[in-house]
Amino acid sequence: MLAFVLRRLLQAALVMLAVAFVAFMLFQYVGDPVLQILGQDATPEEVARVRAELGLDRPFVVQFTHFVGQALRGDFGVSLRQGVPVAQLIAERLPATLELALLAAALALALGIPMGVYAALRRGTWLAQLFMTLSLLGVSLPTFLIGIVLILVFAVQLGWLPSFGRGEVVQLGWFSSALLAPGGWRHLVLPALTLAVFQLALIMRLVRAEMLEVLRTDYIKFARARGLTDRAIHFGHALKNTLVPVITITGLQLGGLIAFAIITETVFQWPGMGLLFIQAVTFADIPVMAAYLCLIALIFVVINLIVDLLYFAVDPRLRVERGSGH
Amino acid sequence: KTFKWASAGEIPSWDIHSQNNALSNGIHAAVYESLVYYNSKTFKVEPLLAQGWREISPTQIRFTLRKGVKFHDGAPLTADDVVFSVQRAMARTSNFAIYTQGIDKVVKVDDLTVDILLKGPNPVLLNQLTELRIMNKAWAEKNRSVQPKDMKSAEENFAHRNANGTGPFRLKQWVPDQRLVLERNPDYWGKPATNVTEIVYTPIKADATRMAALLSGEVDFVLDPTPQDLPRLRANPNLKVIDGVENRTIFLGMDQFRDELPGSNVKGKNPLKDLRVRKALYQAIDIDTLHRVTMRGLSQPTGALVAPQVAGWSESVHKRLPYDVEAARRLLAEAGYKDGFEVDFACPNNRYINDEQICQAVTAMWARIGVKAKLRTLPLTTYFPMIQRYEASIYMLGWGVPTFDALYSLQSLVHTPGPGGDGNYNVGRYSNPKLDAVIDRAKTETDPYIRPRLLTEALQMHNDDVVHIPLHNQIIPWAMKKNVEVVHRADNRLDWRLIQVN
Amino acid sequence: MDKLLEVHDLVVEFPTRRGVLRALDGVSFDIAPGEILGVVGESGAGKSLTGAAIIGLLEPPGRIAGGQIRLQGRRIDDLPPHEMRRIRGRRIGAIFQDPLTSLNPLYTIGRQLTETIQTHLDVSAAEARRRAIELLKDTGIPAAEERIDHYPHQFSGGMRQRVVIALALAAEPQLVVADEPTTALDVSIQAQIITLLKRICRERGAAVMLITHDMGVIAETCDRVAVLYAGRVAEIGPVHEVIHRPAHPYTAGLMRCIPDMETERERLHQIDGAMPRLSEIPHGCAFHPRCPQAMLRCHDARPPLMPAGATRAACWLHEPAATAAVAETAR
Amino acid sequence: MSTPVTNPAAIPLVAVHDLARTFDVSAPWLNRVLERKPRQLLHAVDGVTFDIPRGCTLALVGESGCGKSTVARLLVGLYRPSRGRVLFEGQDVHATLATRQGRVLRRRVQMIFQDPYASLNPRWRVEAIVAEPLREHGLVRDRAALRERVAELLRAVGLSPHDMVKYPHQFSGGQRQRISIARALATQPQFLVCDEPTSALDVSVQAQVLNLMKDLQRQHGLTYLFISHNLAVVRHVSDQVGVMYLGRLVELADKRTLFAQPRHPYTRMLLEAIPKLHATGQARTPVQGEVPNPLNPPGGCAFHPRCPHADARCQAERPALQTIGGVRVACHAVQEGRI
Amino acid sequence: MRAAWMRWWDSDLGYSLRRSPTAMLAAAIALTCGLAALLAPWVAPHNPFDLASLDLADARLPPVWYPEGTWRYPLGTDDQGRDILSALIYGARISLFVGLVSVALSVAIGVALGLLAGFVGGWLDALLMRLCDVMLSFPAILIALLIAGVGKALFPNAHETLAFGVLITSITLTGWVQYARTVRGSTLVERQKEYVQAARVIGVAPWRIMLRHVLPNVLGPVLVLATIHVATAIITEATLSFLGVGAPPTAPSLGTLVRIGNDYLFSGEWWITIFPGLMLVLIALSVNLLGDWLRDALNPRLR
Ligand code: HEM
Ligand SMILES: Nc1ncnc2c1ncn2[C@@H]1O[C@H](COP(=O)(O)OP(=O)(O)OP(=O)(O)O)[C@@H](O)[C@H]1O
Ligand SMILES: Nc1ncnc2c1ncn2[C@@H]1O[C@H](COP(=O)(O)OP(=O)(O)OP(=O)(O)O)[C@@H](O)[C@H]1O
Ligand SMILES: [Mg+2]
Ligand SMILES: [Mg+2]
Repeated sequence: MLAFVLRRLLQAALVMLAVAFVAFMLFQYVGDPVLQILGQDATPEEVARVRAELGLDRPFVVQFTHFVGQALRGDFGVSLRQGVPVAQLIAERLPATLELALLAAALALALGIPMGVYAALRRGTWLAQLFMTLSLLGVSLPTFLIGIVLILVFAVQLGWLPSFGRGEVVQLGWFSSALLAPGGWRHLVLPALTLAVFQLALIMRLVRAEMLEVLRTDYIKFARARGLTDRAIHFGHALKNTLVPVITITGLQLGGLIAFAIITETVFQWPGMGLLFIQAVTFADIPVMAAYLCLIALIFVVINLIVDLLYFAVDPRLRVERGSGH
Repeated sequence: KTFKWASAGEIPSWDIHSQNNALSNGIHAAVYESLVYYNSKTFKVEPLLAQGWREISPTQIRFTLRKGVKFHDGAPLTADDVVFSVQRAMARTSNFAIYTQGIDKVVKVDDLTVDILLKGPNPVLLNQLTELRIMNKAWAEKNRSVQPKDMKSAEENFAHRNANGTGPFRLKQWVPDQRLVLERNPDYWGKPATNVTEIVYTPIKADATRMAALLSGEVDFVLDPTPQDLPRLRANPNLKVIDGVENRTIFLGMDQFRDELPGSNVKGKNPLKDLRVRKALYQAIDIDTLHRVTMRGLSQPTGALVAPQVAGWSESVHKRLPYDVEAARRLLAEAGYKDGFEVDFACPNNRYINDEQICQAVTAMWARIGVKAKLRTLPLTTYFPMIQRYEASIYMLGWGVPTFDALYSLQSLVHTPGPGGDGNYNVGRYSNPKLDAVIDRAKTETDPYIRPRLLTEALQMHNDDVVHIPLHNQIIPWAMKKNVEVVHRADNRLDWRLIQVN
Repeated sequence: MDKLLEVHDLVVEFPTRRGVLRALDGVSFDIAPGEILGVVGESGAGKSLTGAAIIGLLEPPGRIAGGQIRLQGRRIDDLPPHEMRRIRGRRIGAIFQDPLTSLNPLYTIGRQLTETIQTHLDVSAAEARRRAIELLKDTGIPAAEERIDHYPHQFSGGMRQRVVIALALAAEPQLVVADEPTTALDVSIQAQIITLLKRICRERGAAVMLITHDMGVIAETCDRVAVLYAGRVAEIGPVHEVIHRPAHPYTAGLMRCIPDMETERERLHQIDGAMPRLSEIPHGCAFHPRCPQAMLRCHDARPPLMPAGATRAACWLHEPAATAAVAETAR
Repeated sequence: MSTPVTNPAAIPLVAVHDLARTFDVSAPWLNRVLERKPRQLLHAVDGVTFDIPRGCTLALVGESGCGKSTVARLLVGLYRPSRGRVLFEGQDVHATLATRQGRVLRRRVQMIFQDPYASLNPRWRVEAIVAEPLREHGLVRDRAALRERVAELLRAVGLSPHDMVKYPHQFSGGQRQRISIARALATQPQFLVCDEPTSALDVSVQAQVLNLMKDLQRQHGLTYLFISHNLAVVRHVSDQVGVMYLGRLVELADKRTLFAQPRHPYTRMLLEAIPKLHATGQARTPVQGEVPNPLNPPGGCAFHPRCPHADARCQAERPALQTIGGVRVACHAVQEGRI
Repeated sequence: MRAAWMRWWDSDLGYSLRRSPTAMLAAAIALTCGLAALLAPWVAPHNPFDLASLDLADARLPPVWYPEGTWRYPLGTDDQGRDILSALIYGARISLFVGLVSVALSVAIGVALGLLAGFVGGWLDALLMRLCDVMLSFPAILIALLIAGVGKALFPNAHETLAFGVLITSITLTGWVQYARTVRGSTLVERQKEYVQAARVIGVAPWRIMLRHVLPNVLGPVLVLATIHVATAIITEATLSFLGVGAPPTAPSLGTLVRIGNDYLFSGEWWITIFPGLMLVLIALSVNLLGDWLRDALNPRLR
């Protein structure tokens, strides 16, 4: 177990290094921060001076090593747009994205799994067909379109929900929550829904397919032969076996949620990391972009690790070492 | 009354001397005031913190400060604050150097009098001073904010997130990308007409969402509504749209330096160096349709490089060459390009109103005379550096004139590139010594009679040579609820003293 | 009524694209309490389907298209699902071929056992666990108290098969349907399992329907044996009779195919040809194309099960009208 | 083996000498280091020696997991041996396979796999399956000739040439097994390794397959290594029988001798466990005790925990395979004459 | 050709297609869109990419059933005076091209690497799977932004073709991973199967075993994944266009049309928004439905 975690951490470090490298490539290619800083009237001397101040005149390798060294200490430099340490910016924005992504994930799981189970068990009923059709729409529609249509319907036409922003927040230590603030949920509904739709559809289809597969296995047949109740068979035996692949995909998708949040956050002016990132892109705010990439990679790595540990919790076959148990 | 408004951008800092950003300059003006300011209706410079001024010599101007003005923390405004603030704007980490270029130093005469000493005669000093806002010296010293915030360093001064000005509003809360709240300053020295007690600003980047926020009533005012939605907004009984000509001219520039254009099928020569070709391109543009369809009327077609508010503008330079496809074809044929030619064409896609659509439409119009423009559109972050590397053959640019003086444009756009900001955006690298000479004379000419003539002459020479192909002055629409009364300003900023919410 | 299970004229069909396939066609047999009935026949003859039909677990699109199944005189083939569920496990237990895939890998065997017990019997959790341990001991699993909390993958193949048996017996059913319970195992484990099965039947008085390819196992274990061919019962009777005096030519052929330990032959006897596919079962007796004794009649009419000595066989040779003389030539 | 080679017919076609194969089943390196576990080696086959004369059949029997399939795979070169050699007509098989001669050898040694369905590619037509070895070895190049040869092979195994266009799933188990035999015969091999070729079949189909194999042996002088756990089948097909236990050969004898007079206690127990057809209702005696863990085999004679005759020597010392009364057997008790 | 078609129509797959009305409908839609896109120059009433033919005066005309509508532009025109119907057909051509090519590339790369990893195993396997991990950390959007940046820096002048290059490369770079993983998993299973060992015993070279034996048997799930991926690739392309890393503005793809249309959602000129969106959803939906059907049809247990 310990060895497993250690091995994963080692791999994670490699993955992170690769990501850092790519992140660092950003410095080279995405826009020129110097012109952004100095504005249009800069003289060549000024440009050279700022270039030197930012360390952009040094060789690539030196810059990269410096970057990794700083990044390891959590120092990603200063946002060129806001003049604030990037780490601080990210810390401010992380809660908003996390809250949104977690809520969307919860929504996707809480609705997706039962809908998938239903669609598998009641294959052919009209409700199951409806679920399947809706899920197809969910995977076919681009996120931004869904978001804007939701705004159009619920904010503009019906006026039920706000169309942008996060509203008031409640501070809980470093974390800030809109959900706990009075009326805060109203701000969360539309973005979370938009973000969840794709995942929901995916999870639902996945659960259905897996469930159908599991329902055909011998142990389910044998469980039936033992006369167990349908409840016990479907939710005790089948669902748990279904969960193993669902956990993998969901884990990866949660990371995807955070990445997808870029679009949702832009559409809803949700003050999270995605918005930060996209604004950094329009400003060529390279330190922010680099930090964002590294953070996303870190989140992926952590989620992968958690997924693997969850595997251990769910599937006893993985718990024993190979070779023993004969 | 609370006034809630939105636009796409966000201000980078509350430090008034850190970033010269149009949006933040406009917002800062609610909290910090400058010595003089434009009158929102006439666009004449009028006194603000300075009660008056007088020219002691061409290079020494004496300003008398208004009495009884208090900063938000209660400290009175003194000459020390003015000296401190102007010097602060001249600091190395400040981005306001363009507004202090001509200033040699600032000297306190007495508690309510300062002298500004110039390096040479400066016809646009007052215009520059409109953007130099005044900060309290003692407050800045107490709160480690003597130097403007350096955006490249993590070091954060107090003034980055806090404000202490003399303006009609005080900073209450600023959460970047979320909300900016200003509240009424009860101790304001003036008697502003506004009935607003609180101003809430939210940046909303996505166009559709911003419009949705207005339509759903979540904001009262949108600074930058999307042009295609205007007919709808105008038709909405709860909303209204007001617009006015912005002091910004959109034009196309052409590479007139290279001997052969990269990406063109014409080898060995540069067709854009040929005046006939430039004229042909000009005359092939159906500006009226562009105005009517693409801009939906939100433009003022022009043949000049500057907007009407700008000194040097005249009816004659405003007149365009006529739209005439036949003439264009003929000119091309005369120049030896009967079948047209291929040329590279670059445009920004998120900078000017409808920039991408304009370029597409122009591409289509040129296609009719056989000029095959290969259009590429880039976001402004990559576009501006790209054209400054002289990589575009034909490019789009919009030039605003904060000083309301045509020299600003002529020097940057037409003068042969050189030191001191000459031709810094002449990215077609046009060079005409005669024109340069006229521009150079205008730099020091302060005579209110001769100066405009010089500028007009330069603009006319520019037109005669078709250095650029002017398109139009942008008309900026503002959208708001019916019950909101504001004054539209050509610099696209709100005058906080005049907002009414009924 | 002294019969535990009666299957009468069972028909199982698969509707497919190219028409309806009849996989079982008029299968009839019965099992008495405490009896072990062996079921043999060529691969695809319908052995597993018969078992599945009895426990009501035919996989769709398969369906019972005719006939009756009675358990202690009560029809069970038309019961609604929830009632059938109560019979499964409680009154009819089932054992499938593959011990590895029959157990849910995610739960301890203890949990699977107590779950089954508690579904059918009204006992406390502690009592259920006690019984589970008992069952494991009964099936010969050493250190049952400890191993009850292990997961299926921690057991060897033979032990897993024993766990499956324990599960089938958990609610003390009166009938056990065992579908090839030893095919995957080697002789020594096979012997253990068969011994176990027999002992448990003897001790608990349960009846067993044992499906297998292995004639040795049949001979050793069963009281009676049914021979299936192409979805029909070819012959049914006491095991000794069927093995030593088969009445149906197919059975006879089958018995002669077995390589035996005593005599030595250069060539094994074989039945030429292959069983017809379901879509092209010939008219009349399904075996007639391969039958050395086929008569004209076999082409036209399908023989019913007829008494033939101590057994009953579906063969016109044993039609009462047909004389012993004909039967004599068959020998 | 030890007799000097004088006449070519006396050379056994296949000679296996001290063949061993271990599998490394250790945990990954980091786990081993952290948990201080040693490397774990599984001795699947551990020093097996036998010959098969031309035209003869050697059967291997033994419990599941005792290494029968591993021996088979070693013989056809699917695994490389950890120790020992396999000689085919005096040539080292694994050395030859590495050289240009390897293709010729491939042609001469073929294998029939246990599962008739799994060993046929489900997406190929029978024609392609049977023709593959012919094409691979360039034996027949012409399309029509290839077809003709495939038809001939199918006829040889009792299938119709019309079956060529069908897919494997359209055949019965016995027919599938015939297809794989036809494929194995395509290159006209001299040596055929058969790994439980009939265990999935019912008796009538089994009889068909076994008869076919015998016919081929008679007609073409094939040599077989035959693996099965059905002793009745073994008795029918084989000339010699080797009994394996935990990777080792414990007894190797002529078929008649072995069945009439088993020497090794394990062989005896195995024969006891055979269900007897003609003694209906009679219980048999299963082999006692649990199957040992191959990763951690008992010391000394691996069978001693289950052996009724085991003594102190059996626990300590591993018996070698010795010829006693014409039978090769590895048992202290037999060698000492205790049984 | 005809015979092959008839044979297919009569096969189990063809039969199950005939049996499923949704699949038939989806196939019909997909076929129509595909053919229209393929034959765009002959099918479309106008050539929307021919700039000289555009008339700005015709911009934003409504569909034909409105009083101002004309049969010249059955579905109306967009802000440049482009015929929406023609733009849709040409846009679908680009979108389908990008979708199909990038999926084909993803499949090719993913299947090749997955096969290699599964078949060769060892360090190659470990290396390739770690590579998958790295790729998984980058959403397609980020990759696209990166490649666009790098590409523009490297080839500042190759813009039109570059846009497609960026799209295809970035979708491919993020897409191959799923195929590699699936194929590797199946290969590990197939490799153990006896027919592979049988081929070895016959003496078939390893790479031929890989291609001729293993590949056809692992292709099933790949096929299903790929049909779904086509739809997601088109959507990804649309999303990338939304972020401004898409097709050039003078030759808009379906995604670009949707993005442009996005600006007209509130303006009343709904046809600029709705038709491209509808077309996108229709294509995605039909391809997805086909994928769904194929998954069920290829599963013998469901047949
Ligand atoms: C002298 C010619 C000018 C040039 C070459 C120029 C260039 C630029 C550039 C490259 C940007 C993008 C950087 C940024 O977003 O901050 C920008 C932004 C902007 N400029 Fe200028 N500018 C000029 C004059 C003006 C004038 C005269 C005004 C106002 C009257 C103005 C108003 C703005 C505004 C509102 C923005 C957007 C600010 C934001 O989004 O943060 N510009 N300009
Ligand atoms: N889902 C199905 N669709 C069509 N035919 C089926 C289906 N399931 C089973 N069959 C057919 O039913 C017949 C009987 O199958 P069954 O499984 O009962 O055979 P069996 O006697 O158990 O054979 P084996 O000894 O191989 O297990 C076979 O011919 C088989 O092809
Ligand atoms: N590739 C492998 N890696 C690790 N262990 C293996 C491998 N192949 C076989 N083994 C092990 O080697 C031992 C012998 O296996 P083998 O397949 O030869 O047995 P067998 O006698 O053929 O058994 P069966 O009768 O079940 O087929 C077993 O314990 C098995 O787990
Ligand atoms: Mg069966
Ligand atoms: Mg084996």
